[in-house]
Amino acid sequence: MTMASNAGQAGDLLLSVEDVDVGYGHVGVLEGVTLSVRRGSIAALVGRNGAGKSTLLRAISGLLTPSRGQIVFNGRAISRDKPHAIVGAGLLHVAEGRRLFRSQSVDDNLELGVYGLKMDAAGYQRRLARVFELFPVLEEKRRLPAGALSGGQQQMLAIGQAMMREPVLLMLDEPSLGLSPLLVDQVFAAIMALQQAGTTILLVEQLVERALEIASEAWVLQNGRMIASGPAAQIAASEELRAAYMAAH
Amino acid sequence: MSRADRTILTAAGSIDRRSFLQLAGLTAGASALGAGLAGGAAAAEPFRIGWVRPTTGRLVTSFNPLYMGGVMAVEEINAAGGILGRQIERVEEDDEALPSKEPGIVRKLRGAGIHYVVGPTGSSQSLSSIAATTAAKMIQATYAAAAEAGDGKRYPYHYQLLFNTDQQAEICVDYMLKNQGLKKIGVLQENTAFGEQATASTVKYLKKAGVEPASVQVYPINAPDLAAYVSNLQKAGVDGVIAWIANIPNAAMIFNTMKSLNWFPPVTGHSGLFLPSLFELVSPEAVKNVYGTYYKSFTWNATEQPGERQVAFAKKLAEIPGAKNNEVNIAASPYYDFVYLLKHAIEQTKSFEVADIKKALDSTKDFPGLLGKVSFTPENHSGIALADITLASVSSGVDKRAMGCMRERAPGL
Amino acid sequence: MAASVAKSRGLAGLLVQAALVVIVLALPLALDPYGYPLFVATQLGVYVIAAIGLNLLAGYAGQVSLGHGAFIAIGAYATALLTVDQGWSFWLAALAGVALSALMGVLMALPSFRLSTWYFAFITLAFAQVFEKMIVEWRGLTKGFAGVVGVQPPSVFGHVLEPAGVYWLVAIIAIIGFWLVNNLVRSRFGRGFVAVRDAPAAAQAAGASPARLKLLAFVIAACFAGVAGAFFAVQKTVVTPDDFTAEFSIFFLLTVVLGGLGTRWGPVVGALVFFLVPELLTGLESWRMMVYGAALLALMLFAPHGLVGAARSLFDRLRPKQAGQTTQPAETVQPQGAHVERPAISGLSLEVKDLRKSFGGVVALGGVDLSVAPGTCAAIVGPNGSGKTTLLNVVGAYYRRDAGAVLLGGRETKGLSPQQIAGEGLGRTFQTPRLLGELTVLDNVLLGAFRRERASLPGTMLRLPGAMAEAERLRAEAMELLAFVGVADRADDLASETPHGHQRLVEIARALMGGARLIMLDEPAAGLSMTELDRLEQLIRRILALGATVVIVEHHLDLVASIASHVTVLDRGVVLASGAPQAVFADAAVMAAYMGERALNEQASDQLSDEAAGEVARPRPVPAKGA
Amino acid sequence: MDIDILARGLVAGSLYALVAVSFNILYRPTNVFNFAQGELVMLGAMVFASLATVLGWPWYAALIVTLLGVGLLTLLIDVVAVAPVLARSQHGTGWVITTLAASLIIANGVNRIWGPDPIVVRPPAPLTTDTFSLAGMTVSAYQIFLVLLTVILVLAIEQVYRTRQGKAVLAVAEDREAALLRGVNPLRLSRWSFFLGGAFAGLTGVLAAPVLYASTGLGPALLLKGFAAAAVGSIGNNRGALIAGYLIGVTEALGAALLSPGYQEAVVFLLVLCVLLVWPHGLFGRPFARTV
Repeated sequence: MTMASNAGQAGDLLLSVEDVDVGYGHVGVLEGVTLSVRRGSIAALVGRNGAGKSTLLRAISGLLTPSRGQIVFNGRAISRDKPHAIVGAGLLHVAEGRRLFRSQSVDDNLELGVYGLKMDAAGYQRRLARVFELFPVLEEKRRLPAGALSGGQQQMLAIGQAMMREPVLLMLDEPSLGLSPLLVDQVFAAIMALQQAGTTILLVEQLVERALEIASEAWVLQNGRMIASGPAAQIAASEELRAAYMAAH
Repeated sequence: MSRADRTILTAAGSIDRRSFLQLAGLTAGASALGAGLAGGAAAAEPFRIGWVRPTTGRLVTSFNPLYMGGVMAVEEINAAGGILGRQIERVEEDDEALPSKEPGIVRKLRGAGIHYVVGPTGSSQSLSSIAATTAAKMIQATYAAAAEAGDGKRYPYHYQLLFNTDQQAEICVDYMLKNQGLKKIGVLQENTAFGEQATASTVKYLKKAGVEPASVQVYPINAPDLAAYVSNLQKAGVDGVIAWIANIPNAAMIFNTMKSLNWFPPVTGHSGLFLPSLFELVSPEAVKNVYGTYYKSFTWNATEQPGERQVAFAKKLAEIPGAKNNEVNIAASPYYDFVYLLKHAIEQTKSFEVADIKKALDSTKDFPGLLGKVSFTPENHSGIALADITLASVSSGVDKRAMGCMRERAPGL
Repeated sequence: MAASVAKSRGLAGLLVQAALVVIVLALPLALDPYGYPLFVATQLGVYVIAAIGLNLLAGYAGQVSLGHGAFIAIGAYATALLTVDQGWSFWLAALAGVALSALMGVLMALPSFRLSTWYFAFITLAFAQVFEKMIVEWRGLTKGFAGVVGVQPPSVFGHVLEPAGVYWLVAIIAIIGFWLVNNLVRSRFGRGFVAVRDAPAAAQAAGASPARLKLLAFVIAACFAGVAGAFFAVQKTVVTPDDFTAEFSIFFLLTVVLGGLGTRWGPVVGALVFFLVPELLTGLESWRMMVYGAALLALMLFAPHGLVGAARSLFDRLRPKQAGQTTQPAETVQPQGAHVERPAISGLSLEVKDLRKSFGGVVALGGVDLSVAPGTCAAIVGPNGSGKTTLLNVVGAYYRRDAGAVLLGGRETKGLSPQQIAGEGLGRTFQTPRLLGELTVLDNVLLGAFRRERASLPGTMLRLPGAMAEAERLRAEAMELLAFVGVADRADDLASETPHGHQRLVEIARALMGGARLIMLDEPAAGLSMTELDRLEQLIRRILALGATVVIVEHHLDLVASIASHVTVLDRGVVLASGAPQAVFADAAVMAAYMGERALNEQASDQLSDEAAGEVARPRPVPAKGA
Repeated sequence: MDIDILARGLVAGSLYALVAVSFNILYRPTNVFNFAQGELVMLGAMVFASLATVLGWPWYAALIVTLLGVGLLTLLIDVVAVAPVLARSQHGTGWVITTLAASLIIANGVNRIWGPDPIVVRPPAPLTTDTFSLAGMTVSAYQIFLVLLTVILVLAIEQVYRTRQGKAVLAVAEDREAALLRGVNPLRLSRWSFFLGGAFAGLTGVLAAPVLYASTGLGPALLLKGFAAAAVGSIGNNRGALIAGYLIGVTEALGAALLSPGYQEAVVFLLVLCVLLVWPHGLFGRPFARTV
């Protein structure tokens, strides 16, 4: 299925972060960071804890405002936009730790996935069916509160919730966090399925190896600076990646 | 008067200015005459009287009319040339009707060199004020019904020109026991100095007659709902209620509760119940059995009519728009009589000195006041005689003969 | 140069204060002693006394109390009733009033231990309302609405005080109260109060008990209110329930907020503006409250730190900026501090056995064992969410453990509070530094010494020589520690304006200041630049060299490899591996945990395996969790 | 002890529950507890009384104007006093002061306009406040209506939270940032919630007027008892508020009957304090352990 708003050609730049500085109050976290994601691809953003990956995603989704530089999505500068406007433009961010609404049911969580979208009941059911097709377990548990699901099911729900909106670009922050290997496989399979359906994906992942396997391009962040980028396979073997994970100097 | 009208009156200041203008207009001719008579005294320094009343706060509407009689007296005297050629000047102080404000106000008046004070109103406020004026040797009349305020030994500079709680309690108890022949008397009291003293007096007179009160209920004046107190009385099997209520909202809550309980025992209480604004809050049938203590001269029954001077006063009130619907409170206030009594004492002694005036006031005998004959001794500063007091019906306020401030005596009185 | 400027400014301040005292005390000479202005001035003094106490409670200790009027009422009623009805002397009655008020302060403090700020605010508001109702209801004691009339002024040496005398008494008490509270807020107690307000965990890490500090603040505030109440009764001569409505209580809080919460002059300025302005603007009358409301609203929106705060920021803006004051990158100034000598520390051992902790069914620690020998450095590593910080929090007793043993220096710590454990010699830093932003860096380090400082409360409030000498000694030691960690030049900067990298070092200095013999560092390297990282490593080495034990949670594996003698890898709440760093990092499972199952372990082990030494302990297989 | 206590407790409890629900409506998307809420209830009573009793409007017209008026005023409170403070810090407690200030302004403004005298409000026909005996209780038709309507209103409000917008409000309450990332605009929802919560407070005032009189002194007592109901019933939980409201109303009536009417506030205060000391999140709160 292709999205109406996904008008551009596969392969051109969908998201570009240009020389951006981001910080919290007095504390600067990102300095002169640049990143780009091509339409239809999976891009991986890797780097050690505290390198600033989540901060970068938060800046892209509008939770933080860059003090310098700009972010362009789908041909439009979004650096100053409010989060809900950015979501409205088709850029969705599934934050670290799933961040579901635990006291609300699976159904309600999925419904919130389409918040603000106008659609008829049939359209809604179609999207719901697609999520349940990919994650049948959610259909079984649709009346349960999200908090009652296991970690893996919650991650599926988080991705399912994002799918409901059929985003142009989906940013996933640590989707494998706290999951068993079996579930990690499922989640990665889902990510690839989404990409094949036309969704562009920016993936932040601790399981670097796995992330680089499915990504076409990779970006390596260290101490708030982008130290390497290139085809994923090339990055996987690079000295920079090892440095980013192992070295302090 | 509609509520909207009263709302305008509520706005502080407007009520006085307007009614003063009216008063001034009324007495303008007399004033010119008086000034002529006084001659050279026109240049004399005004005689300043402290005038303590709330102009802000919760009780503005209830208390302001109480001062209009005093204002009338001042205007009349000034129009007639003042006291010994000196015009009376009222020095206004806002006490917000808060007892705690009184000591500061007395300090303020004392600092301004003032030795005579009208007000404040309310027993709590008054007792607080009297404590300070006594120390400062300032002559004062307050609107305090508490019997304690009429104790000349304790408060040698304070003069009570209204019936006190002892007198009211005696009248009420007498009525309930002798006139109505009731035995189970309940007392409903607001939690104020007035209420405390009135209840103490009531219990005293009940016991004197060998009767124990069947129930005593004390309510806080700011309670949002008084139903619990009323139903406690009903449950105690009370067949007559002596109610010491000094403000209309409380009275309305109580009588409305009685109505909703369909319980209409005879109720006697304070003259404050006569205010017509009660009828805006309570249907007339709810108060058909309610009586308040009042001055005989302002009442009628089958055989007696109100006094001539009082009728003239009532007619005068009818001319003053601001007085409408507050006639009873204006009439029953001690301030009109106090201002005239003060004039009388000053003119008698030809002195404005506190010591001289006190001596003269202490020997007042049968001074013809609007409310009754006023007499003081150095020990007794409660000036009204029991014989001048009666009970009158609240519902007679809608009677044509009421002329605002007149009321029909309770049956059998 | 800067020091002399500060000194001259301090001198000017002292002169201004002296002048103010003279003016305040000379007032009765200029005014009619029986007149109204002096009456108002006395009343103002009474309000200032109460506001000073509330400022300590609400401003410094952060306990928003909307029930302050009740404490004043207790003092006032006790004084009035005991003097008028019982014929006690004013002094005895006032003392009883203050004692009762303090007692009520203790009771009021109790809910503050359990309830969050605004819940507590509501409870205090309800308390004020109920208290007023009770004054009315207990008319047998309090005379109901009528109130107590005729309170006499106190006598001194058989001499009844005239209004001017009462004024002087109130003024002198207000001045002394101001001085006492100022001394208090600059002492360890003041630092403790601010810590309770801004970072309770930091207070606990420094060995300060938030509950006790809150209690102290409540009792002191209640005592001030009791004193104010006693003079309230004397000054007004009448005490009625109408004086102590819930609104009165609210006004007190508003007064302090208006002046500036937690500022020295806030309560004085607030009381002056709040209670004096209406006396001057009599025309305002019933508009007064609406004007107050609007002013307060505007103030909270545009000057959240009150009049004093607004004046200060205006002053700061007008003053030319001094060079070197702004925040600059941490790298530019680089004192190494290596030369600073510190006395040796005898390190504590840490023993953790089968420690378990879960949150609402989610297992955070599933039976963790850890053993750290005295004077060594142990590292805990593991992916996000593996339970590292939870482990530190359970060891420090910030979380209650579900099961297991924690032995510190061989002693079981079960049942101890975080502050007691801190007192045993456990120091820590936090993942995000918990510094008190409104205090200087030096004060933040001094907070660490909270438990060590012996000076009594009266000693600090009265600035007794012993207390002053101790404070001076600790100050010198704190400076030394700042030099030791290498940020001595930042001592007088506000912590909030200090670069992130330095904040981490200040936290370490604070832990050392508390006499820590075992320091737990929670991701100390996060967010540090290369050079800062270098300095951190050097600092940890020097701390180890002094003999202290260090437990470090860290993602920078090479930092860990270089300083730790023992590494424990946590994964999903259980120990995945533990042993010497080289051996552990060579372990495939560890790399898998970090980078995915088929991880880059070949490369990692290539480098490390040459030096690999020692066995890798494998406690138990990783339990498969999930659907 | 007699059964009338129950009737009195349920009537008062209904009002407390309604105030608590109006608190909750505002609280859900903002975590702000509006200290001006008591005065908004009072304002609702006064506006309705002026329109219906003094000006003689039909009750439905007076009701609509009252709800709109109080709702819009509450919206103004959000725009002026709450949103700017929250914009500065989501977790600060500056709103305690600003909503208190709003409360001061409303209370004194209303006092200036209407004065301190109460206004009698009669319930719309055919309801009356005349009492009759029912199963040994002295009750009026209006009292029965009030208790029933309260239950219906609380259930109706719960239905609002079954709509998509309502679910979004709950989402904001649970995790504001996560809601932002789903395209929810919390500011807009806050505005709506303030309007709705204000209108509900106004409605509470309208419903309270025939029982309590419309008077400017209504605010503080309702604020605190409403808070008590909301806190005991766990803040944000409307059904909890309903049960807690009745619990508090009946406790209060019991205190009045067994001790003295003057003790009812103290009894309620002690009840709330004890409940909160044992269960700081109220009787119906989920134990929510958030790890830091």
